[in-house]
Amino acid sequence: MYDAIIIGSGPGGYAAAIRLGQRQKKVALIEKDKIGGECLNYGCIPSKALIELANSINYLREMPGVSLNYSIDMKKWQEWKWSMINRLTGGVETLCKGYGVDVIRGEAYIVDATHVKIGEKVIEGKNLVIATGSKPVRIKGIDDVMYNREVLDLDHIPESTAIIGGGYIGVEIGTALAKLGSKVTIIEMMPSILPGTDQELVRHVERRLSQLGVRVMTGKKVLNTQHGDKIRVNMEGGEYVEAEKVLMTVGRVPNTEGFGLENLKLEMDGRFIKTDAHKRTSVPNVYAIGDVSGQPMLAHKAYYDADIAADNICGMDSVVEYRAMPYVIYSDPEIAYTGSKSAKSTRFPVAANGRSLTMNESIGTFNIYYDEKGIVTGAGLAAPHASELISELSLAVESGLMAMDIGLTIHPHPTVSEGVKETAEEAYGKPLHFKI
Amino acid sequence: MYDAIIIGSGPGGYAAAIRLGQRQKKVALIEKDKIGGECLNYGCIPSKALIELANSINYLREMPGVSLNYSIDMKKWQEWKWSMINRLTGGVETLCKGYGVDVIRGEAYIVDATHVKIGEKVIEGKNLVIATGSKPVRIKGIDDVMYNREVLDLDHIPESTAIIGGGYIGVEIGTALAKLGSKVTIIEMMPSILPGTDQELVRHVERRLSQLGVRVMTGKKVLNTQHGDKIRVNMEGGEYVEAEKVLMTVGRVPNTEGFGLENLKLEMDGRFIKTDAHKRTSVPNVYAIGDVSGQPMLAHKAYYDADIAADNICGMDSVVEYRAMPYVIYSDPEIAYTGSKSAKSTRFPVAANGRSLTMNESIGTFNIYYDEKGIVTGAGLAAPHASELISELSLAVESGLMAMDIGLTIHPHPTVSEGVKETAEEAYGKPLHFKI
Amino acid sequence: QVPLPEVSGHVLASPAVRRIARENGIDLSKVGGTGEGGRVTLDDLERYMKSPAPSPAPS
Ligand SMILES: Cc1cc2nc3c(=O)[nH]c(=O)nc-3n(C[C@H](O)[C@H](O)[C@H](O)COP(=O)(O)OP(=O)(O)OC[C@H]3O[C@@H](n4cnc5c(N)ncnc54)[C@H](O)[C@@H]3O)c2cc1C
Ligand SMILES: Cc1cc2nc3c(=O)[nH]c(=O)nc-3n(C[C@H](O)[C@H](O)[C@H](O)COP(=O)(O)OP(=O)(O)OC[C@H]3O[C@@H](n4cnc5c(N)ncnc54)[C@H](O)[C@@H]3O)c2cc1C
Repeated sequence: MYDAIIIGSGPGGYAAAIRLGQRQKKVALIEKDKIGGECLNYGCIPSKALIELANSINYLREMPGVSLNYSIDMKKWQEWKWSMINRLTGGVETLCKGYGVDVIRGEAYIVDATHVKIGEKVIEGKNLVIATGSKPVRIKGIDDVMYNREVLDLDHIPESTAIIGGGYIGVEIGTALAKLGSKVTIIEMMPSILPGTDQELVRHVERRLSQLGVRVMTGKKVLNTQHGDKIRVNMEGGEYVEAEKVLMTVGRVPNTEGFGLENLKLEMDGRFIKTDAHKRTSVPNVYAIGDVSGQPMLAHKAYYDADIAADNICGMDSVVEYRAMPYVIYSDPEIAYTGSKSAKSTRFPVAANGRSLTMNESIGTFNIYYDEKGIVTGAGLAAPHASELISELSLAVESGLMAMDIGLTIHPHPTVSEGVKETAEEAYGKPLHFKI
Repeated sequence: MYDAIIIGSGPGGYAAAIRLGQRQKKVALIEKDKIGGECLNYGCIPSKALIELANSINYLREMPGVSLNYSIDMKKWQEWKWSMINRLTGGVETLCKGYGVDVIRGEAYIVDATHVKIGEKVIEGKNLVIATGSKPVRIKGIDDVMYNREVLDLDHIPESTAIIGGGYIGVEIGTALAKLGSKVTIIEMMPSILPGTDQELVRHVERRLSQLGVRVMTGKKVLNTQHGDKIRVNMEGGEYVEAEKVLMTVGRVPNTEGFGLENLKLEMDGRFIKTDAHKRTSVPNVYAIGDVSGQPMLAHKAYYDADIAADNICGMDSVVEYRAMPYVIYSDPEIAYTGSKSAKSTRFPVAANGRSLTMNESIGTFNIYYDEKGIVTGAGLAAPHASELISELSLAVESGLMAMDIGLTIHPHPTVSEGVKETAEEAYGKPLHFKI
Repeated sequence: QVPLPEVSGHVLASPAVRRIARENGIDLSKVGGTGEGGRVTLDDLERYMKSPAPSPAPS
């Protein structure tokens, strides 16, 4: 009898397993594919490795004085990538085992709230944690396309790539492929790429995409694909794009079918499993965490969910209660935002930040939101290293700090973080390096 | 009659000018060389541009699958560098003028506390701010060497470089030159490079330097140099090193001579001008800020001094009062530390941070110091992007936050900042990705 | 993706203070904050836990 059975070993599942193992709970972690889930194997980790490679190449190509001749043996690079991933996922598995977790390979099938079958074997648990993640949306008629797994496993850089869907995954990978020499077209149905993200931040990315020669087509609905010499992507209205490879990234849907979930008769929330603030489903002792349990479908949200579920399984009354959920997009420039908007805001341009200029970067903005008392409620950045900078702002939001707390803290020179400081200064005074 | 005369337009001087101008004070800013001082023209900014270039080259050279053939026309690169610097310094000058500052070119000579001569012209001011910065230590007999200006203006990468002095400037530039293909030897008199920096952090840099083929000689006193085919650096005990170029970076001394400073009969503090917590010297209405006024000789400390002096000149009673002075070294990995050590500390290895692995980086550590109540007092990082990460920790120290505040704040995945979060977690619980 | 939502009112306190209060069954809105903007600090919470201010409604 396990204290908890966890289905799926992505960021949600493996984190829950480790957190429970750390508190001496007896846990079974079931995975049908690779430990680490979508994120470590086919998502966050490999995409950032590819982006890092592309950024270096492109930085050197754009740098005056540098003559660059390079070739990339993508097969060899993929070997490196997988060895890097295996180091990570191997580490996760070792950690799980170190905390006494039984890692079971195989497809889980839910019999009832306390029984799960893996092949012929049935195991029993007091609690059940569903962490089955998500998969890409597929559309009939749009065939011969790559999804995130295939594009991240490419054995060569396609001469041309059409990307259906200009969400963060499409933009991240599209930018990287363009920097690596592919002729990229991004096709988005909405009026703008990165729908849902502040247009004030997105426009910097649009500008950069156009510099990089990426063709962005917005407000275009894709009807189907046709396989010829190249692949042809047909849009409503008769327009089409031809490309060697087509990547489909129009969204992700939770994995809720084919593993007996229906036997639990859980309440749903659209396609997601409905959970309360404790990450409990409508059935006692059944939890759902990560992508399967609702937006935002992000790895650090899965980690957070895992902490909450593990606490509750251990008898602690923990609830989802954050004031700052960070979003990061590894576009060029990187976009990161956190917290919430407010009546007041300040702005500082990346072009006025010395450290950015030393990187040959000058596109982007720092925005901080604060209330009448000067307390920081959120921030939005489009800047080099925005992904790393956003946590100072999340900490400020979570802790109820004032913009002045950030502005009076000495930030080292020369760093991009000085841009954050100067943006904060504008909330109560004037920044040093920018005059409105 | 000016409200203030400022001598020197480095980070100290120009920031004081802008801060005073922002409050409608009438200011004269005198500069004999280039606006922006040592930092923007010959220090922080160009060194970081060179390091960025070197890092990209080296990352690609070390990346499996990538075949790299490149050449760098350093003359063209220097043109880019200077255009980038001119954009920054031009921006600073425009800002100064926008705030009504008179920017005066020429060498200032102090007549008395209220009168300064530039050539034949004498100007009068109610307050005098000395921001003359510092210059490299020179030693008789050690000739034919480059200092920071010359090395940052190189028109080619030397086949071999000997660096006398393993402080942060020597290590930063030595690492960059090595990555750009020079055979580098660093000679340090003390038992270790980066004297004064926590050895716990330094050892990661030593390890990386050795991977990069940099020869590090410690405990060696240099006697003199001899010019032959190459330059020969002779050490005590008969040892010597030969190299195409020699860089001398054994420290910096404040600029206190040759401009009439003696006429003020200021109290000194060793070679520095002595100042109180208001950045006032021993003579009324005379302030000293930046490198000339004491350690640490860092640009962000000069900015901070400028704020304090400007406040006091404007009649506000501001004093030097920080809990977290950040130090950043752009070594490989970057080192950054802030605040102070404490009885308790936690540690997390860079090798357990996913984002670092995607960059092909795994050397380094995150350390956080905290007191019995769990309040963060300081941190030391040797990690990718440590320079950008340290500000979250400075903010925590300045604001009296607990390690738990950092640990409970959601940090986005995948980022190096997750390493900071996990280090904090160890102060009250357990990190997710590391088991001691 | 979800855009930045508009902000709503809540007790200002750092995550650790919120967590410690919750673990001890303390309603933070009853603890007077002495920090900037009425922020409840760790000291405020500890003081309250030692001698809860006379509050009208016992929980
Ligand atoms: C290309 C790409 C890039 C991304 N980049 C980022 C990023 O930079 N930052 C970020 O925060 N997020 C990113 N994401 C999203 C992130 O990957 C997900 O939010 C995260 O993986 C969700 O974790 P999870 O644990 O809920 O599910 P998953 O990681 O999807 O893991 C679910 C696991 O469950 C297993 N499973 C499913 N059903 C069963 C069953 N019946 N039996 C056994 N095992 C089962 C699956 O095999 C899988 O391993 C990215 C996603 C993609 C596709
Ligand atoms: C290679 C190198 C790298 C560095 N990297 C960093 C870093 O990454 N981060 C960091 O924080 N610090 C760094 N520093 C240190 C930083 O440059 C100094 O701390 C900073 O420049 C100090 O600013 P300042 O205003 O006191 O003086 P300075 O920048 O030295 O400026 C003084 C100015 O005064 C002028 N002047 C002097 N006398 C007169 C006179 N009589 N009349 C008119 N003008 C006069 C000079 O011409 C000069 O322009 C670096 C230094 C070097 C050399």
